[in-house]
Amino acid sequence: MSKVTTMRDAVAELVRDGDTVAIEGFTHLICFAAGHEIIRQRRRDLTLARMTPDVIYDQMVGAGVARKLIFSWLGNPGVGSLHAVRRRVEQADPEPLELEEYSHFGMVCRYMAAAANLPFFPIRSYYESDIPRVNPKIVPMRSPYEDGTEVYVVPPLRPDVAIVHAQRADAEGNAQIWGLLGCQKEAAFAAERVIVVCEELVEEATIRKDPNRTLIPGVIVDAVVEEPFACHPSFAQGYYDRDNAFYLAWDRIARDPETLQGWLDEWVYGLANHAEYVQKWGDAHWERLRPEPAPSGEVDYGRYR
Amino acid sequence: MSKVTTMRDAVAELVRDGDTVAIEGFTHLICFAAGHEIIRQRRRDLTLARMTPDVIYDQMVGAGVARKLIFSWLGNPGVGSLHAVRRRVEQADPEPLELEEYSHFGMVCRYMAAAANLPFFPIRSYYESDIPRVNPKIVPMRSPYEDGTEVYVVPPLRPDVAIVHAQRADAEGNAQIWGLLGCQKEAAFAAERVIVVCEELVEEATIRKDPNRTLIPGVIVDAVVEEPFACHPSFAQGYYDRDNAFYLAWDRIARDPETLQGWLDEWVYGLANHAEYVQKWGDAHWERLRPEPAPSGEVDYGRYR
Amino acid sequence: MSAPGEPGYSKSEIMIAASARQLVGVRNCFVGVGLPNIVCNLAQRTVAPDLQLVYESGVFGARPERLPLSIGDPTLATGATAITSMFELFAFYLQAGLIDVAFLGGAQIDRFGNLNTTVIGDYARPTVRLPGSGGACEIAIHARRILVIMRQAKRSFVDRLDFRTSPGHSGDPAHDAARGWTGTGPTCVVTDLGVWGFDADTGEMTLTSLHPGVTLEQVRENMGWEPRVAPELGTTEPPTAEELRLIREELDPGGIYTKPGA
Amino acid sequence: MSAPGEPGYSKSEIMIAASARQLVGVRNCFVGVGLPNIVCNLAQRTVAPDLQLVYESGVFGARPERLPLSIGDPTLATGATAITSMFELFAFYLQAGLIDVAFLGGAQIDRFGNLNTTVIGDYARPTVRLPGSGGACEIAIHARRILVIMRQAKRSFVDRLDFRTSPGHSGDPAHDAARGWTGTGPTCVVTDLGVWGFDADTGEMTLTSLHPGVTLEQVRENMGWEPRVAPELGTTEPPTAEELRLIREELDPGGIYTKPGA
Repeated sequence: MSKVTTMRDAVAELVRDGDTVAIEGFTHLICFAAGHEIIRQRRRDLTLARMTPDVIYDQMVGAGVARKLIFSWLGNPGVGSLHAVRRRVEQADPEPLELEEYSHFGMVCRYMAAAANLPFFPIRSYYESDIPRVNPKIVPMRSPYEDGTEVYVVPPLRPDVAIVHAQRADAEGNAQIWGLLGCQKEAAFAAERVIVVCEELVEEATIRKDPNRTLIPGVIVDAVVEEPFACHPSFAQGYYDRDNAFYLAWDRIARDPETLQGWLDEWVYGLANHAEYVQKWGDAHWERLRPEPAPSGEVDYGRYR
Repeated sequence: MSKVTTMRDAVAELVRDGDTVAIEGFTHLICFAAGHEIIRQRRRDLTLARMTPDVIYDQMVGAGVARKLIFSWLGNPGVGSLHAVRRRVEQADPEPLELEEYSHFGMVCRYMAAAANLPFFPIRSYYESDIPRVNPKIVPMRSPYEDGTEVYVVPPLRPDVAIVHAQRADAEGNAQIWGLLGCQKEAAFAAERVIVVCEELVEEATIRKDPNRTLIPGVIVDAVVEEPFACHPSFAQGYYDRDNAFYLAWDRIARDPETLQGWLDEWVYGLANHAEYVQKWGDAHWERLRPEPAPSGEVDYGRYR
Repeated sequence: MSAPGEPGYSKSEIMIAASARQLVGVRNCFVGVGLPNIVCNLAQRTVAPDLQLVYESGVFGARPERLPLSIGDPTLATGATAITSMFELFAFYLQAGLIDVAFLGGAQIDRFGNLNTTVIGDYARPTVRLPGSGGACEIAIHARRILVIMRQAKRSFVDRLDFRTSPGHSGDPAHDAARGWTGTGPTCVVTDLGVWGFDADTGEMTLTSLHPGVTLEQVRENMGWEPRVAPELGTTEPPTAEELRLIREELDPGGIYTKPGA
Repeated sequence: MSAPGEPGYSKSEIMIAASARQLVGVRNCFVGVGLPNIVCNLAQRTVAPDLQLVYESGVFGARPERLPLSIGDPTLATGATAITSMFELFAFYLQAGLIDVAFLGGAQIDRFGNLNTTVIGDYARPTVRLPGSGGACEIAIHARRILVIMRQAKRSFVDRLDFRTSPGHSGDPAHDAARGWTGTGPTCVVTDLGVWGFDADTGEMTLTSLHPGVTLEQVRENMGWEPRVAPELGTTEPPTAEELRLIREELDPGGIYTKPGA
């Protein structure tokens, strides 16, 4: 059954005001195009979950779609701060932003608990840290065995929607990812609804040739969107590089609320969809970001009949 | 640093009397050659851990190397019983065999707990089952959150030695596996010492071409043994098929203790190593088990410089 | 293949056909080896064309090119849509409630669908040591529906299990509902004599149809408690010619699981 | 590149060189972005040829062909020996005690090596909202040794943290030993002024060497407590010509992290 749709329809149908939304991807495969479409459709009161609220969440927070972040590291990686987020947290400008924070492992384990339908997940972290003091969801627990080891537990995080980007997927949503895996799989299995965005929509036969490469199975996927360069300025391993210049530029853009709004007007509200965004950057831009080839080599599954 | 050695030396150095040994592999990649070498070196008092004690553990139990099994499913898959195991359990013939049993998910989670250095691992299973009644290591626990959901927890299982078979590995022990993954990764990370056996020893460059394929990293590996057809009568995806005729034949062999001892004399004690075993079966046998090719196709990681 | 007066199909074949029809419209199914495997493959070719086969070995969306001889047969891996570690299969698929239907069986079943695959006799000194749970205990708890395929006999349809490996109904539907499990437990038992459902008010196994030529007396003779019988006891639809053709020519051409007496 | 009378290397460069020498013989290291990344790459080319670079992003045995601009740079993935999910990296590698050395830093550090990367000011109404823990909290607990690279200033070397994100020593070595963590906590702090160890009896940061040209007075002026100084205070070995060449020509040719003032 084909689940192929457009980003506009996927967001319109699956992302609702007030939802908890996770656009995951650890540096790699961050689906900016989905964030832009959520901004464009002017969703409100979202709780945005992500290990590393990145420039995309700064853009979404700046655009006013979010009331809360659930996260473990808040920054513009390799550059500095997320200024729109900081304005709301430090000065309630233009309004407060609720924060619920964990460590990286705590965030991963919250997704893990939800993905595995567990009421809690134990981790050895948070000892002698102030984090549990400011986040009462992180609770100490003792091992019931003789050692009595103390762990902390975190509760399941079940986003209403997870949006994960893959290099390739078939029409049913079987998605294959290589390079950094982040917590895409855990976030997708944790969520009520899943949108898979991909660089290339491929035949089911391509997926079936290498089933061990499938990170996300179609059975949990609600919509499939083919959207090349959807991760820019983040990257897709083997397809395009991280656009570091944009990460640096964002630092300047986001420092001033008016500049930020001007950027949103020009690059999000002023464009109908991601295809126009790709066109606006121009072919030469994408050409510069394209890596040389580095093929994986093949393995043989063997045909048994 | 090369860790390449022979099966004889790997077993001699890393498997000790009284050890808990896990030869894992769910139907796929069961390293029979390692089990045979342990029999040949006449180890004693081993605790054998495995989700599915298969013909290899029946052979090892029949040969008298084991005093205990930790497991979740005890049988000759698709055929029937493990007769040597049953004789010891049902009739203490020639001596008792201690059993410690779980469900599949419980076994996997015991490895998982050890691999992740957790004092326990929670699962939703065992409710209203008699299994926890006969295994006091399976303990009920309540979620500390409002829902108060009851789970059971299992303790870490940390084998002294895990023996995992891979299709290919480099000299440092970086091992790549495709097809059924079983709980090889969890068992390897759980163990104190790890022996990687592989169909093919490959250059590090082959591994580095497809890092997402690496299931077991060299950092946890103590010895690497290149041993083609080491899984026979189990199989190696893409290399050879399961030898179902042998699984059927084992049912007959194992029913009678003398026939079983005769088989061990002829196929284990009477041979110096696995190469002789391969030779004894003969080329035509291996040719019959070889599948037609079914290549995975390649992906592109991209060269970024 | 059949003597005069015999029905033209084996006991295994009618069990397979009756079971396959339970899968109408099902999205995915946890497949066991043997009969359940043939059942699922038959359903995929008849009443459930979109049925995805999920194997406990970690294979999702398998497309086997031959009859798998075990749930870990290499033919299941080649050409599947996804292969996962056992941890992920049990945690993310089964425990998370993604599995619609699973097949279980056992050496003993009681009137509430509880199953024993562990021991006959005392646990510490068993008369017969059986395989144990495998994944059955958690499958019984998490799969949305459980189908059971078992031959009937006094020693297997028992008033009291020697060991409860996998939980079924408790006999108290209010208790069952309060358990909060993702699964609803056993919904159908297909035997060599008939087809059983479970009574909504008591959770008790209830005979809904007899296979052609089977009498209620034969059913009673082959079980350890007085059976509950549906008010409108029917006759099981025999395997169609097409179902028999698929079983004999495509799914089990060697008759490993389906030849008379198998 | 340097004016007369200046040392011929930047503050970043001596920090990098001094830190890299801490990695003699180390097997693997959890690498951060920026200076720690250059430190590890320098060590790999000098004192620790077998050093495996492990990135929090899930990359094991990376062989970057260019200076990674983040811990998730695609150049880290291509040609690595293994890539794992974040769950596995944190659970199987870090929490399991497989990581020998990790680098941490922060906006504030106290005399026992506790670190703050969360807020300046009150948590609920911060003056400055910092990134938060990332993996630092668990890294501090599990990596066998923690190295800290930070510039010294009164506002960052503080008597009392505004928020303890990542635990260091407690000030009571008996307590620390009883915690049963796989990690032993911070063992070295490299600043722009000198190199610090930690006193075995008290767990307190102790100045072991001053960088060439730096005075103890400057150190005192740039921290918020009275420093403990090793009885035999040494002078940090300046970067060698070869170290400077590697940094400037191979590891950070654009001077992004190492140019004077960076």
